[in-house]
Amino acid sequence: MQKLKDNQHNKSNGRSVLVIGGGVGGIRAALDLAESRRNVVLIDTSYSIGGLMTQLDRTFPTNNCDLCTVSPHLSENTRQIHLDLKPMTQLEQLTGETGNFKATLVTEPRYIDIDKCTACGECHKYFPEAVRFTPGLDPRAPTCMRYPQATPYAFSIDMEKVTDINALKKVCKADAIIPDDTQKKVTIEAASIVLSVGAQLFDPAILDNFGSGQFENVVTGLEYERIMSASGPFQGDLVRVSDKKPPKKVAWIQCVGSRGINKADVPYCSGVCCMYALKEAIVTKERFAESIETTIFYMDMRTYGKDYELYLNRAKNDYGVRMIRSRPHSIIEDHKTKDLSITYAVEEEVLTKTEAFDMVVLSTGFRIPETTIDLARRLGIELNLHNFAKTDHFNPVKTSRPGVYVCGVVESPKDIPETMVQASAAASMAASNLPAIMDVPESENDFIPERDVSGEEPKIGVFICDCGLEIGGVVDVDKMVEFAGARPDVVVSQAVGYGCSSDSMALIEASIKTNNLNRVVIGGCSPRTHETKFQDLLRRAGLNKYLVEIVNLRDQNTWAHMGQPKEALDKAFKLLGIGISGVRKSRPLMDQTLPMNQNALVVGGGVTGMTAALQLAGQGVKVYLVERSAGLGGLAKSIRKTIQGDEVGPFMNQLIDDVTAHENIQVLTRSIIVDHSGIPGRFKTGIQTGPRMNYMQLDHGVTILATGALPNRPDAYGLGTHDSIVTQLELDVLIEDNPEKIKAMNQVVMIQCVGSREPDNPNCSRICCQAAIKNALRIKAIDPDIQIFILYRDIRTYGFQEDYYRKARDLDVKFIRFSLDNKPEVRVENNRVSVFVDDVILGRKIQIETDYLALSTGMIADDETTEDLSMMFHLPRTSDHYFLEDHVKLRPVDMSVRGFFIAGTTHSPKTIQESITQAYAAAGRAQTLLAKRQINLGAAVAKVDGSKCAACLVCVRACPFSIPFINEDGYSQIDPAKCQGCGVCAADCPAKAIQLLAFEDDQIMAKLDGLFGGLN
Amino acid sequence: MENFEPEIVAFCCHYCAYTAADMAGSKRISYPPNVKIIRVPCTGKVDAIHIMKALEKGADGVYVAGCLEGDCHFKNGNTRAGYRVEHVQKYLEELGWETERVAMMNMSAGMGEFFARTALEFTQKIKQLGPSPIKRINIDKSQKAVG
Amino acid sequence: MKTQSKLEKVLASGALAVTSEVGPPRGAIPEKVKEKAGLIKDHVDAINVTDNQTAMVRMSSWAAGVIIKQMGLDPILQMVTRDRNRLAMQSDIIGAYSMGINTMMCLSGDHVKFGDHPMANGVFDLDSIQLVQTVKKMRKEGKFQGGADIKSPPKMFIGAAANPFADPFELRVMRLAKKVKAGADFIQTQCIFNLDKFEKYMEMVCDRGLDQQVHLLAGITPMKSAGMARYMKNKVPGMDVPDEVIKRMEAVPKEEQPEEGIKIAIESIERLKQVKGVHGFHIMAIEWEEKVPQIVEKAGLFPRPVL
Amino acid sequence: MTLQTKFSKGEFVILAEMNTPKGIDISDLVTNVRHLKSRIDAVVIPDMDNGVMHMSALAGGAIIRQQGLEPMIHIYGRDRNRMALQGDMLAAHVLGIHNLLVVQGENIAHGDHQNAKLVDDLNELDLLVMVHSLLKGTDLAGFELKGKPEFFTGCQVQPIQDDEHLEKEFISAKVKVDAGAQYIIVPPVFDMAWYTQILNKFKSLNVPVIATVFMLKNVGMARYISINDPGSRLSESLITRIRKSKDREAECIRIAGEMIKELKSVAAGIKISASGWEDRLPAILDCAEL
Amino acid sequence: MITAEQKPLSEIIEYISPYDRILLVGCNECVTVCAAGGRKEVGLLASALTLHFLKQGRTIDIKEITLERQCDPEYVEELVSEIDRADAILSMACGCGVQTIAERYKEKPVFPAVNTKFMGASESQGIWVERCRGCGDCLLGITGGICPVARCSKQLLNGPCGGTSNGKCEIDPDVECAWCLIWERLKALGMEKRYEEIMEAKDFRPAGGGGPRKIIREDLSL
Repeated sequence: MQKLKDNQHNKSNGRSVLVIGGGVGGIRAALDLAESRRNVVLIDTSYSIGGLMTQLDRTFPTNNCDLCTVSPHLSENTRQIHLDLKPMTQLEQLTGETGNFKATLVTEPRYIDIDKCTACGECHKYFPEAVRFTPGLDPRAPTCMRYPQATPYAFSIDMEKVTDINALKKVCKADAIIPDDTQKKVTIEAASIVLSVGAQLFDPAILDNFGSGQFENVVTGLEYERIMSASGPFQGDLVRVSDKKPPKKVAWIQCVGSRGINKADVPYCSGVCCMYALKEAIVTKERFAESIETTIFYMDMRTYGKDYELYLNRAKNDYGVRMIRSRPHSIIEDHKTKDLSITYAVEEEVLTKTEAFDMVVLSTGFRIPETTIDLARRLGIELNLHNFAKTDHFNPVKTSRPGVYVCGVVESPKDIPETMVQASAAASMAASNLPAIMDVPESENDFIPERDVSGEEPKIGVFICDCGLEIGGVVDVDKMVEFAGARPDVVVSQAVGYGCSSDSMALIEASIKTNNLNRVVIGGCSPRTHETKFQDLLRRAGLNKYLVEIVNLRDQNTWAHMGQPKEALDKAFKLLGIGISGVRKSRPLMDQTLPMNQNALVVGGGVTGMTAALQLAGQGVKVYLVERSAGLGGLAKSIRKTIQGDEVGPFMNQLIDDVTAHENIQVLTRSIIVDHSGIPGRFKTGIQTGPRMNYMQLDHGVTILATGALPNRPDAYGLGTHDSIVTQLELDVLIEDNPEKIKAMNQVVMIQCVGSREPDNPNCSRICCQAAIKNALRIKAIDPDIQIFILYRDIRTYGFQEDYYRKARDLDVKFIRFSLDNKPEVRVENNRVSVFVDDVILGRKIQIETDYLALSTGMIADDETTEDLSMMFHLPRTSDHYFLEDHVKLRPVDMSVRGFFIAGTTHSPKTIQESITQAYAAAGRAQTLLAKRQINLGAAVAKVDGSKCAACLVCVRACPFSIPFINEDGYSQIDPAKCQGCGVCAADCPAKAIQLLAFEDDQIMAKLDGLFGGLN
Repeated sequence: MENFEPEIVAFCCHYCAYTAADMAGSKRISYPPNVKIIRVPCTGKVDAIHIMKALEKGADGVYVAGCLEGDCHFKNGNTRAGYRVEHVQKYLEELGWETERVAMMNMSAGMGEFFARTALEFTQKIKQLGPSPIKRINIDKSQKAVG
Repeated sequence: MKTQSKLEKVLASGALAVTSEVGPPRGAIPEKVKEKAGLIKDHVDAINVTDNQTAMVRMSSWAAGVIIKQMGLDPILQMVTRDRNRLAMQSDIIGAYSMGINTMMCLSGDHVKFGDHPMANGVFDLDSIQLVQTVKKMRKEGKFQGGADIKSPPKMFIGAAANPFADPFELRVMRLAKKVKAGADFIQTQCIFNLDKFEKYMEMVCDRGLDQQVHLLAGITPMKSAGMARYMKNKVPGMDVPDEVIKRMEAVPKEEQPEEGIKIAIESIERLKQVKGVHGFHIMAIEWEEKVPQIVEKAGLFPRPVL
Repeated sequence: MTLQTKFSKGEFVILAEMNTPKGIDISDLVTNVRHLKSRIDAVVIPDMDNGVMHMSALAGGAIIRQQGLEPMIHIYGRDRNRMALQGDMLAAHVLGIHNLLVVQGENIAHGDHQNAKLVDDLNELDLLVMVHSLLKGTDLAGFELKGKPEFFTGCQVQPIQDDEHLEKEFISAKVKVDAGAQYIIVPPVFDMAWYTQILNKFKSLNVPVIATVFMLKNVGMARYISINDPGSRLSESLITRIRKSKDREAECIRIAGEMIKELKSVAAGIKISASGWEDRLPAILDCAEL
Repeated sequence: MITAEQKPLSEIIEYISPYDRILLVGCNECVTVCAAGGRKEVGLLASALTLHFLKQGRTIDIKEITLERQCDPEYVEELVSEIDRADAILSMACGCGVQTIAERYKEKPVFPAVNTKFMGASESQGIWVERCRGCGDCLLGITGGICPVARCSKQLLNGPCGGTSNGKCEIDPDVECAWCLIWERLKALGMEKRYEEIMEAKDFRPAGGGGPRKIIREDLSL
């Protein structure tokens, strides 16, 4: 946290955004803001941030290890100069208004000085009652760090569990323990508030039928994650709690506590449980044993997200996960074996069935805890009937109180990608109450000028941390100091205690100056976490930041070899040898920079593109809004009402007016993109515009793709052959524009999944279930006597849409299920439309004559357009032709090419509200780039020595990014602005004409020499 | 040869293997201290010559550890590194050295245990093979001198 | 008559010519040559003597030819450009002619890779067409390839090979035309199994009027077994054995397969006799010379004309 | 040999359209001209085409002249009155610009200066009359000029959708020819049969008929034209062809090249419009084997 | 480009075993491009040799140097400063380079470390194929740009032999039949007629049949 203090002055010159809650959503929002040079205060009641995601084992759909994907995300945190992280802190009071809030924050005592704690774990070692964080399975230790990459990287103490505080104080060599730590209260000025406190997971113990809490082998989904996790109670072995034996048969029960009307149930759908149950089942088979039988009991499989249906198909077809459509009513435990038997009924059969399992996982959903309700009251925001934050229908991150925004599960149940999208959207909205980014000057680094060390003989200073006992307790620091001091060119060699503490940093800085050092070696912990810190120290001391080498004495030596002190000392010598030899060959390097172009190109003038354009324009960004048709509006212009009953038309007209009138937005209709070049931050895109296709080039720093999707019109169920067979979109218009015609109807049939979830378009279109229910409810509102039949495969009214589904059932809308291999049949006889369908429950085929047949056709990707653009912009697409984001979980609006963002239905099918949210998110993410005046390209780039180059083309062919080319002078040229720094070309070059800066061959050779005692 | 402690160089990529090694440390998982890591941005940067030079300068074994197949941060650097390791193995074969003295490994950043296990297995293998032929001759000589 | 060749005479008479071949032994065994030639002596007009066939070292073709000549028969000297340069080839031609050999085939020869000296250097100083040209020049102009005059030039009746089945098909007739233009008097073809394709080829040959300029002897090989048929289809480059032929061979019991093979050969001859431009047959009974008389007789090509 | 002589000798004439820059950086224009110098007969310089402000065509023409190529500049009545136009024409002659193409100025509403004041003093026919008058040595007010300029002047016709439309445009073209137009440029059509029919019809006016080859750039653009310009008759199969190709840009260049090849026997010449991709013109000419 | 391939290490070792100080010379031209003798390969070979001799308990002094071109005397002259410190020279250049060095430094043994293979072109990364035999009398103008001398296994000049099948050469189904390629190309160029002309017996003097070849440009020579 040293850095935060150093840069405290940065914070005084502007108000902050207060982000409440340090889960992935809060972290994302805070990082987005900090990256766009906005000051942020991030508070969390916990000891360290990370929230729910850090407890998960792996995440779908890639089944990646979460820790790996989340940890770089978290450590980013400490680098942000605009970010003030306050763990164990709550909001007490909020006064004032938008742009000018005063928030009173209360921080609980941690009893550990974060600045001093080095996370050595000594305290933990001596109080080892429970090391791991394993909710529900292990008690919490008195001192705790939740997981290896915790942020802040410091322990905390639960004073209630401490018996002898002096003993504890003694073991801490860093003297970080503060026994008399007290609660602290501060008031900060905030322009906006972002609420991202998430929700709790439902505790099923109060349900008596499933035995949760009583039967050892009944666990919740989260407990199952912990059991599978490598950092969990069984070190990553999947075993039953009762006998620690691997299970052979595991069952999942869905919707435990959700979608219910019984005691303790909530009526809404928690949205995420279907996917996590599928993931847990797949991971069980993938990682543990193919032979473990996995069964999921479910009501509707709600795999409505992007490519989620493919995941479901994989679970069923590739992994053989068994799916039973049933809601079991009880679990009984065998007292001896602790096996479990589940009793359940299936629709097709009269009798109930009973089946035995080794383990049962209860898929529990989200609940808003009392603490959140309380917090909402303090924030002065309204909650909806389910106690989630009530938000604007056309801006789901905006609460009832201006200036207060929400994201993540506290807004509605959702999964990680959607939380990330909302977080970026909330950050973007929050920033709009601050001065526009274009007007915020970039803080100048007040570093002294770099000293020119060329021509100087190496003068190396070696500074070795003992890191308390972490290093010094295993190896003799004095001996290392002595060893290092005897190496050639080393003029200073000394121990510095905790090298990363502010005292030591000051000492090193002074030593560099007084001894005129020109190279520095730090013996301490991993360069992964501390290199930046010491690089900054060098800059402060007037040295180029690439003249420091960090020797990993702790993480890769004393920690790993604590039981072998002799060997560890020997290895420490060798590692120091590597570092000292290496640093002698290091050279001052310049980070490559280019000025950033601060214009944005938004492709697509639908609701998404317009929202994003407007949001950016409001921040002073010049926006080119390129639309291929003659007018703005896109698909949303043909929608009349949302399921919540809001009129879309007036909203769209206002949006179009705002966009057209905005001085920072240049609307280019009838425009086609034809070429593209440049690097992130400096793109050049050619368009043909206007009726005569005039060519022009646009210069821009970022690109937001919002090209949308197409309404699907498959050749199915007689669509297009009869006036009464239409799509839901057409029905929506008819209801609004011609209610008389509706009134004249007696029966209406709707068929779901038309052209979706089928082999040639396997994914779910997500919007059709709610669209059908929306239209059904509106028809019922016109005339409750009209009979409505909805033929469906699974009803996917996720989140609060479930309320409307229930209402439709209450209003006697008939839901009839069919399966993919037994689809309904449509016949037209005597100009009358009839639908034939097998009723599963009745067990026979029924005929429904209908006045109107509405087909839920959903959306389909605009293959032609996304293909064209993906080729020009070099962007990947999914197998069903939507754009593919960089990381489906953590970077859902960023594309793999930096500077490109996607939003709306060009990403995947979604509702207007979801598109708007993503538009704000994309605008927010774009600002993180646009906020920069310079593009820093780093220093590790390949450099060609033209005099050695044989122009053999090896680099041209080997580069994974196609950067090198043979220039006019006949040798290879590598644009440092484009080079990614992997070094493949340098390794392959047969003439050894290419060097990767910061990793030059002579430096690697020097390191080998250092290791083997030779002197280079 | 009982108490032979081999010197092993591991070229680890910053993004995966190096992080995995840190992870092993933070979990206090022990592995042989014989393994010394040299950090590279990507295993694609590791040239055959780096491996050869390591052997020449005195390593008894060298391995290159990169990201899992298909997970390279730079698309295919780890695959290319694999080819180069094979190339070095061909040289060693021609020279009559044990090709097992060099190896390619793949792991993700989170695989701390795996890092430790492979480090152990590789060290054990090199112990079985004994000192590098370069060192062996010196040992033989010194023994002869003594004898 | 351009030459003293018996084959030329037979062809000039308008009769269907019949040739067959003898592979010289891999050793100094003149008896072997005599024995093989003896088997077919009454049933053919001339006997090809192969030149290091399949790139294996054998008794030199001109020497074996001399032995056959001494038997009172008519050898056809085969000569491949693979093993000798233009000097060696021309000297051999003069030598052979001096020993009474007046008919020859100009070939490029199988690649050394297939033989027992794969490490040998393939010479290929000339290609087969250039060899034809060279022999023609020797006969017609009385000059060596290099331009010097020949005292008493050899008058060889010049043959060349054609494979109607190798790729590219459309080039096959053109290549034949080139050989004719270079001076080939007669052509022996590769073994013919795909008669449909061959007839198409001959149509094209006649369309170009080549049948008026050269005598074409259709290559016939009796197959000993279905295995051999399959081998020729799959392993011998440039060979076209239709599946029906293989099926037909497979359809009969193994012990009857040789008979079936001969039957196919005879049927082929019967059919090809009708084809315009076919002036005779070259029967290549590989290591099966004893069957040649039977084939010739049953195909109605016996007795041979006496000129 | 001037453009006019080439036409009279029946040579197939190749014109390339190149815009002046929106700004003062003429390097792209000059580079593109240099790459094409020996391969084309003249460069057509539009003047504020599409209602988008650019450097004036007169200056563009002078630059082309400096580079040793023949310029052909657009003249139109939208932005200038008869005084300015006549003055510019005289200047054109002096600067060595002798080829004029009389066009209809596009609607200002589609351009980048939508608030500009529309002049429209002279229409296309008036312009032809004006040029004719200048050629005779008299200005539109009847005053005698000091020295007569020389011009080779042509006209354009509008996109043609169907037979009826063709008839209409034909009559309008006839009037223009009667008023002094010495050649006709026909807008792009992608269906060769239809294009041939159109070109043949105009041939009967006994002046050279020049076809326009419009370079497509990707599927999006082809799709746009197929929807918005029915007269271009851009077929679905052409779009599919671009989509199916491995390198779409190369395919678009090939398509343009093939069209030129076919037009050689139908038209007196072609005008290639690469709109912004003038650096690809040499590749198009390669494909057209010119 | 001239292509080459490193010799088996055992052969190289045999050459240089008698010597203690080796000058290992690379070439920055063709052999660099075909990854046989550029700076990188020089380094690798030096390292491999060092490993070998260290294993025998011998320390051999291997000095690495890569010349711009080994076939030009001026560049070879650059070795002068090193030559006295070497007992033998190991050249990684093509045969031309080896000989240029041998000619200049007569007192030192020079050994080749590579086998010079052929004049080839790069088919794709890491693959080189023979394209020219340097016959001194280029036929490509009449064979559609495909050389029958270099690419036909029998160097036939008048068309494919009878062993072609599926467009492949009889000696190896992975090798394209040069004449099939030529024919396709001639057809594409509308030059089928060319094929019908008989190509006369080749004059092998320009191909080296007349002894070592030489090019003299009098206007350039001094």
